[in-house]
Formats: sequence, structure tokens, C-alpha cells
Amino acid sequence: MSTGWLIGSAVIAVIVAPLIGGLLRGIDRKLTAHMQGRIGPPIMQPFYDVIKLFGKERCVAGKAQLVFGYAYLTLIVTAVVFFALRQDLLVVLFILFLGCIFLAIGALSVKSPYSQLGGHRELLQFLAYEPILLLAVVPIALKLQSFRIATIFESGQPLLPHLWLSFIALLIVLAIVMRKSPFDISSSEHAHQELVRGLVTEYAGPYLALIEIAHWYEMVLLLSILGLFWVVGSLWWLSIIIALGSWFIILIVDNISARLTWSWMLRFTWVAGISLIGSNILFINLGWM
Amino acid sequence: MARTVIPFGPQHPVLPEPIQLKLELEDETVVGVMPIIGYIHRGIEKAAELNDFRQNVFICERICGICSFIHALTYCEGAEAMTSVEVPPRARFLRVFWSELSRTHSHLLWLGLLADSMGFESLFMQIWRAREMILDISEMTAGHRIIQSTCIIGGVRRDIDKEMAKEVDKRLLAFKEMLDSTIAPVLLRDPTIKRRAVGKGMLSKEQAELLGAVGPTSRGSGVAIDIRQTGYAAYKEVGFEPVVETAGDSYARTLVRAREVYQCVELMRKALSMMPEGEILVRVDGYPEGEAMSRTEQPRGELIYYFRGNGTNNLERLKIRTPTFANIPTLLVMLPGCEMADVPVITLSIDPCIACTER
Amino acid sequence: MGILSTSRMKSPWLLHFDCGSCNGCDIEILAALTPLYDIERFGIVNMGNPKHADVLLVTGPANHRNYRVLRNLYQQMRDPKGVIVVGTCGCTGGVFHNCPNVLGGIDKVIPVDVYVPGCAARPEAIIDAVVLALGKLKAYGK
Amino acid sequence: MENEILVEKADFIPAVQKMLAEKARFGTTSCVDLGDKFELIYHFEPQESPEPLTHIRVKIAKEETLPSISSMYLCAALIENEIQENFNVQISGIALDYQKRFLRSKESPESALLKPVPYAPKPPARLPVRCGEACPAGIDIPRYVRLIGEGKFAESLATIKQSMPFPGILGRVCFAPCEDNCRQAKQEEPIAIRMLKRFAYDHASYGEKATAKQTGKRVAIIGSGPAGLAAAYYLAKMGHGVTIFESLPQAGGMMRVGIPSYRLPRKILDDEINMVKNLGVEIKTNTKVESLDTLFKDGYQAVLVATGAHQGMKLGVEGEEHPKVMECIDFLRDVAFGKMVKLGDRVMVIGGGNAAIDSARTALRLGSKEVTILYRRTRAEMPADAEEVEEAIKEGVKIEFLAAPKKIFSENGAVTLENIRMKLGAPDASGRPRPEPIEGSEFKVGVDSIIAAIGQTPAVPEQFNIEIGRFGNVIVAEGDTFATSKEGSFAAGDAVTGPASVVEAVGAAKKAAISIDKYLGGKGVLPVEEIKVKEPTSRHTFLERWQEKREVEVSIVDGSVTVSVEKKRAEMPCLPLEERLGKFDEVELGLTEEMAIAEGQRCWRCDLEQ
Repeated sequence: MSTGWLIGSAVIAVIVAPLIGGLLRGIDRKLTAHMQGRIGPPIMQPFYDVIKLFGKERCVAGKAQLVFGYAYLTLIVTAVVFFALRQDLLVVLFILFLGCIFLAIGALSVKSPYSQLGGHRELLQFLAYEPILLLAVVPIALKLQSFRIATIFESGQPLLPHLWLSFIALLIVLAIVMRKSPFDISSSEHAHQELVRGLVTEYAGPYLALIEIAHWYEMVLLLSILGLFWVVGSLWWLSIIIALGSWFIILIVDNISARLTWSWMLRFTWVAGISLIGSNILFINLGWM
Repeated sequence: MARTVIPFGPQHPVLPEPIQLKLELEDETVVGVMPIIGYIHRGIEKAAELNDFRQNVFICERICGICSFIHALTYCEGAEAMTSVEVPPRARFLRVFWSELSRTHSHLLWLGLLADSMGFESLFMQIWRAREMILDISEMTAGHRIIQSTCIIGGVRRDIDKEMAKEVDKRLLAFKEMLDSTIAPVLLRDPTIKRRAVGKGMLSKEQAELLGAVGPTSRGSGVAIDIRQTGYAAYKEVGFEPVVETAGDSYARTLVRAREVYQCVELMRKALSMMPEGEILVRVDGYPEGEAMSRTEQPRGELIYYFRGNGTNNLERLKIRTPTFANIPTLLVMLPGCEMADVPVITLSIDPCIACTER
Repeated sequence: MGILSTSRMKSPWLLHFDCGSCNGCDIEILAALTPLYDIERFGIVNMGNPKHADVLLVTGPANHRNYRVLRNLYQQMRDPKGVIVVGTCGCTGGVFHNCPNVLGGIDKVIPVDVYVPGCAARPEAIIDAVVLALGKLKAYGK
Repeated sequence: MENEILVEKADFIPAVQKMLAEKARFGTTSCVDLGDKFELIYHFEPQESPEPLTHIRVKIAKEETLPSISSMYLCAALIENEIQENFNVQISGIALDYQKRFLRSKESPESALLKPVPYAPKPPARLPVRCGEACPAGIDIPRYVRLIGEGKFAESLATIKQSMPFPGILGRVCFAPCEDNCRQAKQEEPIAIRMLKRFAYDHASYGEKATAKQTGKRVAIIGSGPAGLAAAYYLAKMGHGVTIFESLPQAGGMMRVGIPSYRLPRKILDDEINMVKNLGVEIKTNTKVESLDTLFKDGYQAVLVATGAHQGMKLGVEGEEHPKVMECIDFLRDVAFGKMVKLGDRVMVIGGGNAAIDSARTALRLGSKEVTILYRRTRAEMPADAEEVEEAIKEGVKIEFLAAPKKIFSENGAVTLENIRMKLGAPDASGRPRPEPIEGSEFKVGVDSIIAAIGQTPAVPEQFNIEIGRFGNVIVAEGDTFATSKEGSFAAGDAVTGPASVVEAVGAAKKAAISIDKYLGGKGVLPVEEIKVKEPTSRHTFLERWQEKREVEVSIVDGSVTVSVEKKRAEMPCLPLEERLGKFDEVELGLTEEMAIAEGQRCWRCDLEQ
């Protein structure tokens, strides 16, 4: 595939990803409302929210926080670009991690106790899902002998039948990144939480909008990684179905469970995630998958 | 992480009302707690001395919007004792009906808030949807969704005729069916709810007695105190047995309230079916003189009014002890040692009603 | 009408503060969130964080202790912002007008845009009031 | 106001202390400003709520300081703070000072209040329940019923085994006093507790584990009925060497010779006896013990007499010695041991107890065409189990109420019974109305056989040399220790109580075994297996209010029936009538798993809340 084509697709990804992310958030809110017996906001609601936030008065708790906020957004966009350029999957993930760490440091850089606790919990959350995300790459590499995304596209065979255990582990990660019950501990989608959206308490107005957009990028990136599990020639559309399907499962789980505590989350994700991926790696090595 | 002090409240989304809990945290474990109250003190006790004793019904009703009818009832019971008024029997049964209606809607409200504080939004929505059915009954019988304002000294102001009673009965059955089919199974079975509530906020029977806990808070710890047993209004005729759980944790308190909702529905239906024909209001002559106490069971526990009159139009003293006031000290036992994430659940488990407490 | 003012109209975030009401109005505000009234249809969300909110919903009369908290919250909110008072007692003092610890209506502490009378105000009236307050947000900056 | 106590400031604290000693609950404090003075009224609630409040009233001058009562009633601290703030009343030494924003002031001692409690839900304290109290063997009924409802059959069986050794037998033949005392019976039907016991035995297995060290002491037990076997079981578990002497060719006592096999299959009985044998108990059948002294000489340190009540009572009517008149106990024994018994077509059974019903049903199975029971009172007074009576009627047994035999004689080659009609009179000592004959209402019935089933008494050999009671031939045994007049010998079961039930015999034997162990120098502690199951931390009632309909397929020999088990007591599937006659197959088939679980969940769990 020509370099020009790749660069073009990266540009398109940077522009389209937040649009898809926002739209998914809108559909998410609508579907959640329907599951709760309500009508719910219009699908374009997230865009209204973000545009409105851009129109709000600027207010920042500390310059440092601002820097970290921008760094978070930039790094996430970079990760998306690297993904679109079909670069090394490990590089994409590490850039993503760095971005997330900046978000947590941003929250920790202000004095508000809610923000502090939120940042603290974000780090715990990070501790819970990053190992899983990183480990999930290993079976892919084992299967294809390469970490490059381009290889996955070229391999010509779907990964899901061999790596479905890792796929399930990634679903847990998706739920955490989307901040859904039972994992929404650091900054809840639901306002009625003990930390008052702890992580972003001190971001206001346009800066909150930036964080929101970065979240959209992050979600789309995660969904794309899930989609990688079925990118083969003629059935490429299945990858989109898989990504959206997993997204929908997360929504349902969100609606049938209460929020749990961070200690539980850490235990659960590590035990479930690592054992799933571990057995996946084992099976590949044994030649069963 | 060093010790952090988190101001929990007075404005906080989990608490619909302002109470401040200064939580001392070590990492995420609560090691100390200091409730600070007084944000919505209005001075109703003093205002009651300034008003005509008949007007006080309406101000007492607005001590708390959730259990307003029971406040009015307690005031009226005391005022009637002081002016030696005999309330007609039909009015006494109607008072039971509206008391239980208030209790039902209060418990449902609380169950919803609990689900919400656990982050279980869809359950919150379902419970509040069921609650709307109760509010519809309130609006149909009393003319208002939450502040019924039907109780006055000497009886009640509105009657429920046969046709309406039939309709109410029908709606109550529909309501019960909804509880059975949607809410009760989730409350009982959902593992995430149990994980958040079972074993959280332990209050042993001895502690409950030592701290003078009342209402569902004490009944969740196995202390069977329920003032309805004294048989005020028409509770003696309707018949009543307190609901008790013994585990003493948040889940036990949840179950007490959930079971009481069922009990309330039964009591309401009984009150309507047993109601005799006759007057609903008698004329009140004379002015309050001497002293009186009146006690009732609010959704949150025992409510005590103390009256002192001097034979004039105004009361000399009105003292109100609300149930949450008696239950707040239990937080000092329940909170230390828990995780920050459990604070809302445990705080809510005593069903704090700050508007009552601070009057 | 620009896209910004359309967005402002479509996305008012609420902050609710109980300033000493009897709970009646507070639970009606909560009831407005629930399936029967579903305030989220209009993009209205209860935020709980003054820095994020556009509309402040106040219930109950101000008193000597909490008026500072109220003022503090109001100052933390970012422009454009609106204030709605829910309930008769918050509008004028109402039934609590002669209570010793009550200052009177909310407008003695902070500027109020919309008054919702009623004891307690109905959820329909509250939704209506939020929509009215949007007029102020829409006109902001013009 | 009533119940008020006026005190001076000096007497105030003693008055509160008195309240505390009486365990009164603190309600609240009202303060009234009287101009130059404050009046404080402390409201207390006596322990027995709902009683009127008691008020302690104290008047103090405005500059005076009142001591705080929060060292006695911690909950008073909050209201004392409030009074201090609102009225400027001076109160000293408040344990929790909210105004100064300290959790405790310096002068107040550190209290239990501020210590966090351990964060683990405790199972609620269990309350005595009516079903459990009614059980002579003291089985933890609510627990095993709950465990079946939870599908934990093995744990349920182990729970039963903790207090009673023979679930297989008692699950079939117990007269279930627990079910009569079930609280649920007041509103609906009682829980089928006996059927669940049988279910647990049929669907789970249990291995005996806890056995104490061997003590080297030896105990002889005379009689291998329920009392003897149960005592042997417990004594063996407590480490004693036990030998049972049985005069009949097979062990089991009344359970073998008195209960027909269609109610208690012999396999179950043999299994239970083998279970006891496996504990090391030796059973010597066909061995009649002549004297207790020889046993002591043979080296037994203690003897338990559990000979039961095997002596049939006489009818006391003319012509009773007629060859066609049989004692029911002899009849049942012969049938049990496979002797051919010729009855003829028309059989008359006299009596109204379980033995009479058993005899009648056995007679039907032996081929008799017309079986009639003659009873002096009405059905309401019949001592037999209502269920048994019903089954008997279903199978075709006729019951002649309010009639008693008067004379038996031969007429035209057949036996003829002359009966007299009765009417019910005033209640007698047993509380049942006394039947009185109606003069001139005699009638005659021709029958082929007569079975007398009016009761049994113990028959204790005189050589035993132990004290026999004046009434009913029973052995005199001390109430608590079951010791008889002879040193080292004890007695239990029907031999002591007169004819009673299996479960009562087992319950008594358990106590006797404890007593014997103590006599032999032991501590009298029964070895009990620990069961590890999750105890409920709360009572999840409103389960019962779910209108969930649970329909269950019940398969019966061939074909299947759908039974709705919602709220209703499970119905025991029974053998169809036509398959019963002429055979001794077990009639009750046992509950299915779904039915048992549904039945277990039906229990109200009175043990967790009254």
C-alpha cells in the first residue's frame, strides 16, 4: 500500500475518529435511556455539550493542569495517527499509556481533594487495565511473528478464532476505558457518585471539552483494536460489527450492575484478564489455537 | 498517601440535602468522621410559638416534605390531646392510610437513592417509576403529589369515597405487581448490590441500643422498636407487627425497608376496607393547656413531639425530636474503617433526612 | 442563531443546591430525572459540580448559615449561567417567612432569573423553568 | 403528664442512673425557658415498648451548670449540644462535642463508640422455633429445610444426622409433631418436614466421621428397637463397646415387627441397622437375656433396658379366647417374619391407633376382601395419623365409628361379633370425650377373623429385678438420667413410656446414652460433625411474596403429571391404588428434586425472626 494512501487515511482518521466517538456516545446515552424506560437525549447531544463547553468562560485551577490536559489530548491523537499508519501496535499502546498517565497527573496537580482522589483512582484503574492491554498484544505477535498492524492486515486470516480468549480480556479493558459500571470508579458517567466526577472536577469549560474529545479518540482507538481481530479481505465489515457488538455488550452490563470498589476491580481484572490471556498464549504455544 | 480530610457535603450530588461529613481518610479508608449539621436550620420550633396553634399544622407539615403527613399527624395528635378532642373513627383510618402512603413513597425514594449511590442507575429509574404510581394515588386522594396537607386538628380535610377507594385498591395491587416483577428480584438477587451492601456499615444490636437508634436502622440490627405498636390513630384496629432483620448491615436495612413497602401496601388496603362510615372532622373549641407528648413512627423511625400550652392561642413550647437526629450518632460507628467508596451507601443506609433533623 | 447558542439551548447542565427546603422540591427535581418526566430528553443533566454546571437550581429559603455556601457555589459557576429558584419558600420565604433563622427569599443572596412557585413545585413546572432560563443563556454575549 | 419524676439538680444523675439500671431507652430532652430558670425534661422509654414515656424533670437556674448524661447515654450527646447552642444552657462533660468539632472532649473517656467494628456480616442469632421445640429428637429443622431449599442435600442430611441417627426410618414413619406445630400451618399448609427428611436420606449420602477414642468400657443393650439402636449408635460414637441382645431372629424391634414394609421397606431398615453395626456394635439376635446380673458378671459396666412394649392388651370382652381372635402385634410380627397367616375374607380390626390401621392395611394386602375397623369414638378422636387413616380409607378399609365389641362367639361355623353403639360423653382424663354405650343398640356382625389392636404394654421379665410402675407395667426410670432402681442399669423407649413413637424413643435413647456415658466416667458429650455451609446473614423473606409460579413435572411410575407447587405443600406421589393390594411395595414414592427444593424454599424461617 502506498505511503500517500496511508498518510491520507491518517488524516481522515484524525478528523473522523472524534465524530464517530461522539456519535457513539450519543447513541450510548440514547440506548441507556431506553433501557431505563426513558426517551433520552438526542443522538447529537454529545456534540451540543462539547460545543457549549467551548463557549463557556475559561477557568483553570493551575497552569500545570492545563499542560497535562493538552498533553493527554495530543498523545491520544498521536496514538490514533500511528494506528492509522499501521505502525507497531506496541508503540501505539505505549503512547496511549503515556497520555493516560498525563491525565492522571493533571488531576493530581491540583489541590482539590476530589481531584486528588480521582487522579489516584485513575492510576489504580490504569494499573488494572494496562497490563491486560499490553499482554493482549503478545498472542497477536505470537500468531503473526510481528507487532506491526500492517502485518495483521496482510495476514489474510481472521485472528478471532485463535485469540478469542484475549478478545474477552480486551472487553474488560473496554468497559474500564468507557467508564461503565461496574468499573466506573475514577470519573463516573453517572453524576451521582461520591467523587463528583473526581478526575475532571477541576477542568471546566473548553478544557473539559478537550478532555471529552480525547475520551472519544480513546474509545474509538480501543474499538479499532478490537476490530483488528477480524480484518480480512472480503469480510472486512465483520470487524466493524465485532467492534460495535462488544460496545453494545458493555452498555448492557452497565445497565445491570452497580458500581464496585477499586480493590475489587483490581482483583477481577488481573485474575480474569491475565488468566484469559495467559491461557491463550499457552494454547498457541501448544498449537491448539 | 497521607491523611486527607474530605469535606463530604454540604453540596454533594449523592446527598440531596446539605449535611457535611468531614471524612478523615487514610488512603481510601475512613478513619474518622465528623458530622457537621445546621445548614438548613429554619427555627420551626420557635416559629411554632409565634403562630396560632391551628396554623402550626401547616408549618409542621413542611418540616419534611417526604413524610409531611406524619409530621402533621403527630402535631395534631398532640394538639388534640391538649384540647381534649375526640377524633372521629373514619378520620383515624384515613390518617393511617395517608401515613402509610407517605411511608411507601419515602421508602421507595430511599431505595432509589441507594441504587443510585451504588451507581446502579437503571434500578434507580425503575424504583422511581414505581414510586410515581404511589404519587398518583396521593394526588388522587389528597390533591398533591407529596405534601398531602389533609390532616388538621380534629380530623382530616378530605374524604375518600367508595369509588375512589376501589380505584386506589386497584392501583395498589398494580403497584405491588410491579414491585414483585421488577424491583424485588433485583434487590434480592443482584450480586453487585450484595457486594456493595452486605457486611457494610455494621451496627450490632448492642450498639444500636447504646446509640439510641430508631426505626429501620435499629430494626435492621434486630431491635424491634416500632411506635406503631402503641396503636395511635387506628393502628390498633388495623393490626400491625414490626419488620425486623438481624444482620445489622446496610443490606439488612435495605431489606427492612423493602419489606416495609409490602407491609405498607397491606396496611393501606386494610385501612381502606375497614374504614367505618361517618364524620371526618369535628369542631375544635378551646385553647391548648398543660403538657402533652405525642409519638409516631416516621419512615425513618420514632418521632417525638413535646407540647406545652398556657391556655392562649399560642403554644408556649413545641419540641420536635426527629428520627434522623437519633440516628446520626450511629454513623460514627458505621463509617470508620470503611472505604471511601462505601461512604455514600452507608450514610444513606440510615436514610438521613436533614430537613427533619434541623427543623 | 449560531451553532453555539443552539448548543447552549440544547445542553443545560444543572447544579442542585438545597438551601433549607423541606425536601419536597428536592425530590421533585430528582423525580424530573426519572422515566415519567425524563428531563434528559432536553439534554438536561444533573451534574453536581459547580464548575461544569450552567443552571443553578435552588430550593428553600436562605438562612444565616448556608447563604455563604450558596454564594460560593454561585461564584464557582462559569458564565453563562442562570439561577432558578424552586418552591414558594425560596421565592419569598413562604411558610417560613417568620422563622427566626430564615433570611427570606434566595434573591436576597444571589441574583435569580426564574422563580418557580408551588409548595412543592411540580416536576412539569421545574422543566418549564429550566427551558425559560435557557432564554438567558441564549442571549449571552449578544 | 403521667409518669413524671420531679428531681432537684443533686438528685438528677442518680435518677438517670436508675433509668439506666432499668434499661430504659433515652428518647429526647425538651428544654423550656421559664424566664429566670430553665426546665429540662428528659424523656425515657421503659424497656417494654410500647409503654408511655417516663419523664425526669429538673429545674435549674440560668447560671447553673447541669452535668451531662452522655456518659450513661451516649446518644444524648447530640441533643445536649443542641440545647447548649439554642438555649445557652450550660452542660458539663458532654462525651461528643459537636460544636467544638472534636470527636471526644478531653474529660470524657474513650468510648466504645469510636472503635470501628469488624467488617464481616454475622449470621443472626437463631431463635427457638416451634417445629424444633416440638421434635423429641431435637433436630435443627429450619436449617435442614433451608439447606434443601438451597439444593445442598448432603449438608442437609448431615444437619439431621447431628441430632438423630435414623433419617431413613424417621423420614418414613415419624408422626411429625413438627408439622403439627409449623407456624405456617396457621395461614397455609405446614411445610412437609418429614417428606424432606426422607428426601435428604434418599438423595444424599453421609459418612460417619466423628467418633471418640475407644474407652474400653462395655455396655449391654437389651432390645434392638429404635431406642436400643439409637443408644447403641451414640454409645458407640462416644467410644464404648456396645452389644445388643435381641430375642427375635432379626434386629429392629417394633420397627421390624410393628411397622409393615409398605410403610418402611426392609431395605431401609437393614441399611440403618448396618450403619449402626459398622460403628462396631455387635448385635446378638435370637438371644434372650434372662437376668441383668449375668450381664454385669460377663463384664458389662452398664446395661440399657430397651425392651419396648410388645405385649398386646386384652380386649376384656366375653369370648376373647376364641381362636379367630388375634393380637395385632402377634399378627404383624408373623407377617413381618413371613409366616403364613390365614385371615379369611372378612376381617374386623378393633381399635383406632396406628397399629389398627397398619393391621387393616396389611390384611388387605394379604388378600382379605372386606376389612372393617371398629372404633369407639369418632374420627376426630382417632389417635392414628390423619394421613394414614386417609390412605387406609382410599385403599378400601371401612371404619365403623362409635361402636365397641361386647361379645365374641361362634355361630354357624363363623365368628360372630356382637357390638354395641356408643355416644360421646364428657371428656375423660386424656381430654377425649368418654364413649358411653347406648343401651339396646346391640348389633351382630359375622366375620372370619378378628384382630385386636387396642394397645400394647411393656413386658419386662421379673428376673431383671428392677422396679416396675404400678400403672401400665412400665419400668420406673429417673427423669433426667434414665437410671432404673438397679445400679448401673438404665431404661429408655417404650419400656419406660409405654407405647409411643419411634422419634420419642430415639430422643429418649439419646439422653439415656449421654447419661450412661456420664455414669461410665465420660463427659456426656455427643460427637457432632461440623457442617460447613454459608449461614444466612439476613432473612430474605419477601421471597415468599413473589407471585412466581413454579410448575414442576412429577413423574410417577409411568407417565407424568404436572403439579403446581406455588405456595402449596408438596404432595407426596403415591403408588396407584390398584398396585397396592396384594403386595407390600412401599406406597409413598418420595419427592422429586424440584418438589423438594420448592418445598424447602417455602419455609418462613421462623428461626431468624419471630
